[in-house]
Amino acid sequence: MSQPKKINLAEAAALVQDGDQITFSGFTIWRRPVALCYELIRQRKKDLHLFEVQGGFHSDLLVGAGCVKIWEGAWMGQEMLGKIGENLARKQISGEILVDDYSHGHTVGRLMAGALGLPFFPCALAMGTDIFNPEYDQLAKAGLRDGRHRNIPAKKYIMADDPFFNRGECALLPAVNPDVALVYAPIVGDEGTVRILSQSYSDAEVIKASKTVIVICEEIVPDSYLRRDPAANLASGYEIDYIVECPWAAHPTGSQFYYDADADFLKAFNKIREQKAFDEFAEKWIFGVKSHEDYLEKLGVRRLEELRASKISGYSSRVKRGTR
Amino acid sequence: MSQPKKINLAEAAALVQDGDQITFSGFTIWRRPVALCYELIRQRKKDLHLFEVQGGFHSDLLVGAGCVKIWEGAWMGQEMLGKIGENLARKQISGEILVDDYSHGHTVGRLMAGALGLPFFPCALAMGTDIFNPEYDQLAKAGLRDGRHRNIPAKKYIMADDPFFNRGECALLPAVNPDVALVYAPIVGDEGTVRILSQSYSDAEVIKASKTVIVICEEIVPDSYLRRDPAANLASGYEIDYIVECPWAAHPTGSQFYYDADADFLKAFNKIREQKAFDEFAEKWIFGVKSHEDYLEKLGVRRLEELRASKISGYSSRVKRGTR
Amino acid sequence: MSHASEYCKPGEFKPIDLLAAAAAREVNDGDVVFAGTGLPMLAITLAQQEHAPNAVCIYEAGSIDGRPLHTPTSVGDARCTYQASKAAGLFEAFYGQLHSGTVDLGFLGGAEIDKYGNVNCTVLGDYNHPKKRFTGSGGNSDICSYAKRTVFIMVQEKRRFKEQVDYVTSPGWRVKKWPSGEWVTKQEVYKSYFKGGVSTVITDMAVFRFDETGEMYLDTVHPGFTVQDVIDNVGFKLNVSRVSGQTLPPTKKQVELLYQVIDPEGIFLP
Amino acid sequence: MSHASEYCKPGEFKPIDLLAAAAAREVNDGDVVFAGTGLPMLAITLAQQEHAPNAVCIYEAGSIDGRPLHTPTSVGDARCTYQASKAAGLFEAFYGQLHSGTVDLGFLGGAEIDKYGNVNCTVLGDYNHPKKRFTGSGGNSDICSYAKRTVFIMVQEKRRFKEQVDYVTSPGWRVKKWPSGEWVTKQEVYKSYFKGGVSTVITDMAVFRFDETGEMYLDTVHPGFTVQDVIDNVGFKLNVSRVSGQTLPPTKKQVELLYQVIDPEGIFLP
Repeated sequence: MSQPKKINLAEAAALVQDGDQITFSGFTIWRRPVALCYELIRQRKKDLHLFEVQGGFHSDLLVGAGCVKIWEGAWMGQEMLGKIGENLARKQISGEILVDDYSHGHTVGRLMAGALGLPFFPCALAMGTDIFNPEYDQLAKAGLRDGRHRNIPAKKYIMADDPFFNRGECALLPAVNPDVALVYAPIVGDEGTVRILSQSYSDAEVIKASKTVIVICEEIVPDSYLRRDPAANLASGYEIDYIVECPWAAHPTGSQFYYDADADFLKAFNKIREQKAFDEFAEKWIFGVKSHEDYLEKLGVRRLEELRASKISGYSSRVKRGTR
Repeated sequence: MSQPKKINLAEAAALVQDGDQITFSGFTIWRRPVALCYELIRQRKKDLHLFEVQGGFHSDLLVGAGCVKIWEGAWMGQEMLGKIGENLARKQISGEILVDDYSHGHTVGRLMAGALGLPFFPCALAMGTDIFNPEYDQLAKAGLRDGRHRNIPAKKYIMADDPFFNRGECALLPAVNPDVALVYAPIVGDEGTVRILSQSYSDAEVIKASKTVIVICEEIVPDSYLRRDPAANLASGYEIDYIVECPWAAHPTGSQFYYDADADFLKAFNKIREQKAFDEFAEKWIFGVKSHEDYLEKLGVRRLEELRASKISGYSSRVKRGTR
Repeated sequence: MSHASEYCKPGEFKPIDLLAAAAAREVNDGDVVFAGTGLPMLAITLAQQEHAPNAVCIYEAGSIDGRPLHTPTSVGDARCTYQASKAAGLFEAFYGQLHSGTVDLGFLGGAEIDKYGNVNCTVLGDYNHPKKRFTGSGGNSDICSYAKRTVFIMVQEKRRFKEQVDYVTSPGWRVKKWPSGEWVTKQEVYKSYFKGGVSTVITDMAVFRFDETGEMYLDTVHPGFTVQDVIDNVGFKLNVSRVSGQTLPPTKKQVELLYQVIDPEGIFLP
Repeated sequence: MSHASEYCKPGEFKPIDLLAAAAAREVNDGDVVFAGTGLPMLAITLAQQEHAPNAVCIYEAGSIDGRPLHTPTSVGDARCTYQASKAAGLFEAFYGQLHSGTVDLGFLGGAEIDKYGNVNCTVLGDYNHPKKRFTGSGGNSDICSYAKRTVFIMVQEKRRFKEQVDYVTSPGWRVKKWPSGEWVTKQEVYKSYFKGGVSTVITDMAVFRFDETGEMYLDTVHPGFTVQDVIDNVGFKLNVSRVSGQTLPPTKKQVELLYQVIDPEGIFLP
């Protein structure tokens, strides 16, 4: 395999085809490839099939913009900054989108199976819940489990006995191998070695499971620096396909040791309850900016400097978070 | 769960009961809990059931000393320092020991299933080989797959179809949950946080899969030092049960950043072809020393200093390795 | 210090302080706790500061036994990893810890609950044509299914404590065995994977527990409320035959810890 | 530099140098290689120094794309991780890399081989009553089963190239489908898990490859040996209809690299 190719934001988003199954790095409001998602919206992608361990700003945004046809995941929201993914909620209720719910254990297991080339992942988590209710299998109800859709397994799950120690039944959950992974990582080496700082969320599995991997990063550094501590690296250059260098690419989500999540921005977004309000948001922050640099100018230096993380603690001590 | 208890070598070995299934940290001739194995031999343990991702000096030693009844693993030897595990070979041929062979992928998968509480691990590696030949299933032939032996699954494997994407059959391999893990780690915190340096081999899975975990280490340090870089730690204090502090506990195997494998010692051991020669070795290095400190004195300062790793490179530059 | 260990009198604490104190009492020393953001974080930290110094907290994003200097607002927050024993990811949290059987206590929230402790945090109405969407399971169903004990913190409303929840996100003591859908006990579904289940529900009015048959009963009522108040705010016939008395208010020391040490920025305690 | 790229003449190289050079030629630039200790290490490093600078080497103990300053004597050696892109463990090597399908080329050794490329490195004789024990599979069967191409480096002896090996440790092109034991093609057993298989066998006498039906044929004969020499040292009827000529000797530059740069300590090249 060859080393990953350096491309720009527009080229990266153009790699995603209408109808593709895509997935993302990060966790809720941390390390999301937001700049890439903005660009997908600018390029007016349609019928995307999102598989997510869990959603957040980046994917509720894609749903709001009408780019998404199917959402498979365990959770959607912005934690304490907006408990519910309002765009997903609105479009699920209106029937504009197919939603298939899992637990976190399930999505993590499915992704790991895809990452390792396993056909399925065995798991006894969340048994006895409506996640396993065949009446609620939206993809089956829509006739999509007929074996003709490359990213949709013929069944949501099967139950399997333990032939070895007779422990009882557990679920086998199908592997997932998305067409494209959109990954935000703070640091990438010039040979493609990927470094994240501290918590790894599900990023290694997202990279391994996906057919095409695009990594958007704060900075590209000489690989030899990252290779001084190989146990701290997340992935090797031959595991990724494209690199985009784009500072603040995760904003308004956070990036440990680079910047905090932008709570005000996220709270404001989470107040959106109607398409009209969403469209105004999109006009202001997505269509109404000429480039990512223009987006940053619009945010302004003061805001970005408040969010910037301390190099010692890894998070901002300047941003006001509570009432005191 | 409470924090792990600090005990000595003799107390640690006494935790292993005759007939227990045990497993080990490390890889071939690296990071093996050798001092604990010497002590098991001094305490004349019997009928042990070894499950190993792969064997090395420590386990060929236990086999040679007559402590082992069943060996399940993928490989036995000392790499370039002695290709074959001569004691296992001798006792397998003489029929003194039951041997059940797997591939590395199989033992790693079985251990991971045990570590995660899964009933089995799906795997398409090494299909079509005699590892799957029912005629060679030694534990079945010995009548041990009758469901009455807590550490022996009712079947060696089963084949399973893929109900999701119709990929074909793969094997399901049973989880393994050894009674006791003997783990060598260079550094443990005073609250039990375990740090290894660089390669992790299968150590995290060994710890998670086993019912009782004993960690023998070079040094115990304040936990707060290890907690400065939590992404570099292998396990948390509540995951382990006992700690033994014992410098050079892995000798003659190596420990990256502490000392190199002792090639001369290993090569000499690998020349043993008969029980008599083994017994002489055991008399000299195991029964003939009063304590681990006495063993180190016998090795001598010069030898140990040659093996000591550079703090920069992590291995010794003093030891002569080749012919030039 | 006897002053600080005195219980607060009415008016000396807010409802949320009592919730945090009641929740903290559910943590035993040495417990491995798997918790979500918000009140659970406060409760565990309070327990660690008082009677459970060896309790360990796992957050689902991948931090283990962190000792944050500043209150996290997300379980994936950079603040979670300070002095943690490990910083990994979700696979470690859900499989390396939870599925492997190490978790003693889960701390969760929910929108609806039934008398067997089945909890809904997915949708209101028919899942195929929902009236309202919540967050979905996240780790809720995983933790509730596999922790030895699970505490839910909820709002006490008649429409939330109902005969049957609209969607079972997290399993209680009687659940459906899928794909057939017959009602059975949790033990019957989980067989040897069974580890335990819902133990306690704490609301703004009362503390509920579960009897040997897996049915909810009223244990204690918070100061200022009566048993009848609770009955009026439960949508199914509540067992009140085992009420053990009034919920203990927080101590002065607990309130001080909550506002001065645990959440001085006023993130969860305004 | 034209001098250095000249091929060595007879007497200017040792048999092991030719083996290393022939093995190195099997590495394509950009290949992800999964290799064992010894000669494979030398071959890959030689390839990286010459025509395949972007080849990546995975060792089963868990190091990925290391660039050792000093020759490792073990795949778990501390020396393997120098300037590696990743230092992990066996689960990453065997599942995160191999089972996930990233490995292009495997480099292995073996004690016995048959004409379909089935390799034995476990026992001689009946497994239940063996005459001799070898190391066992280790990663041999995993790598051989899942790498797109696999090269075996072996000693040329009639008793090692046999009609049927005593124990199939690693799968060739025709194997038994277990548990039934019927002989089928590798593709039939692996179905959509099929990635490729044994491509090349390099011995101290010759280079062998496999035809469309999965049968071994003689490709090139090393300088100093004849086709008949090879036939005399193979225990089954060898296909010699496709011999393409003599195996190229190492170049002077290759020999210099092997002794001066790759193994200056004389660990594998005494």
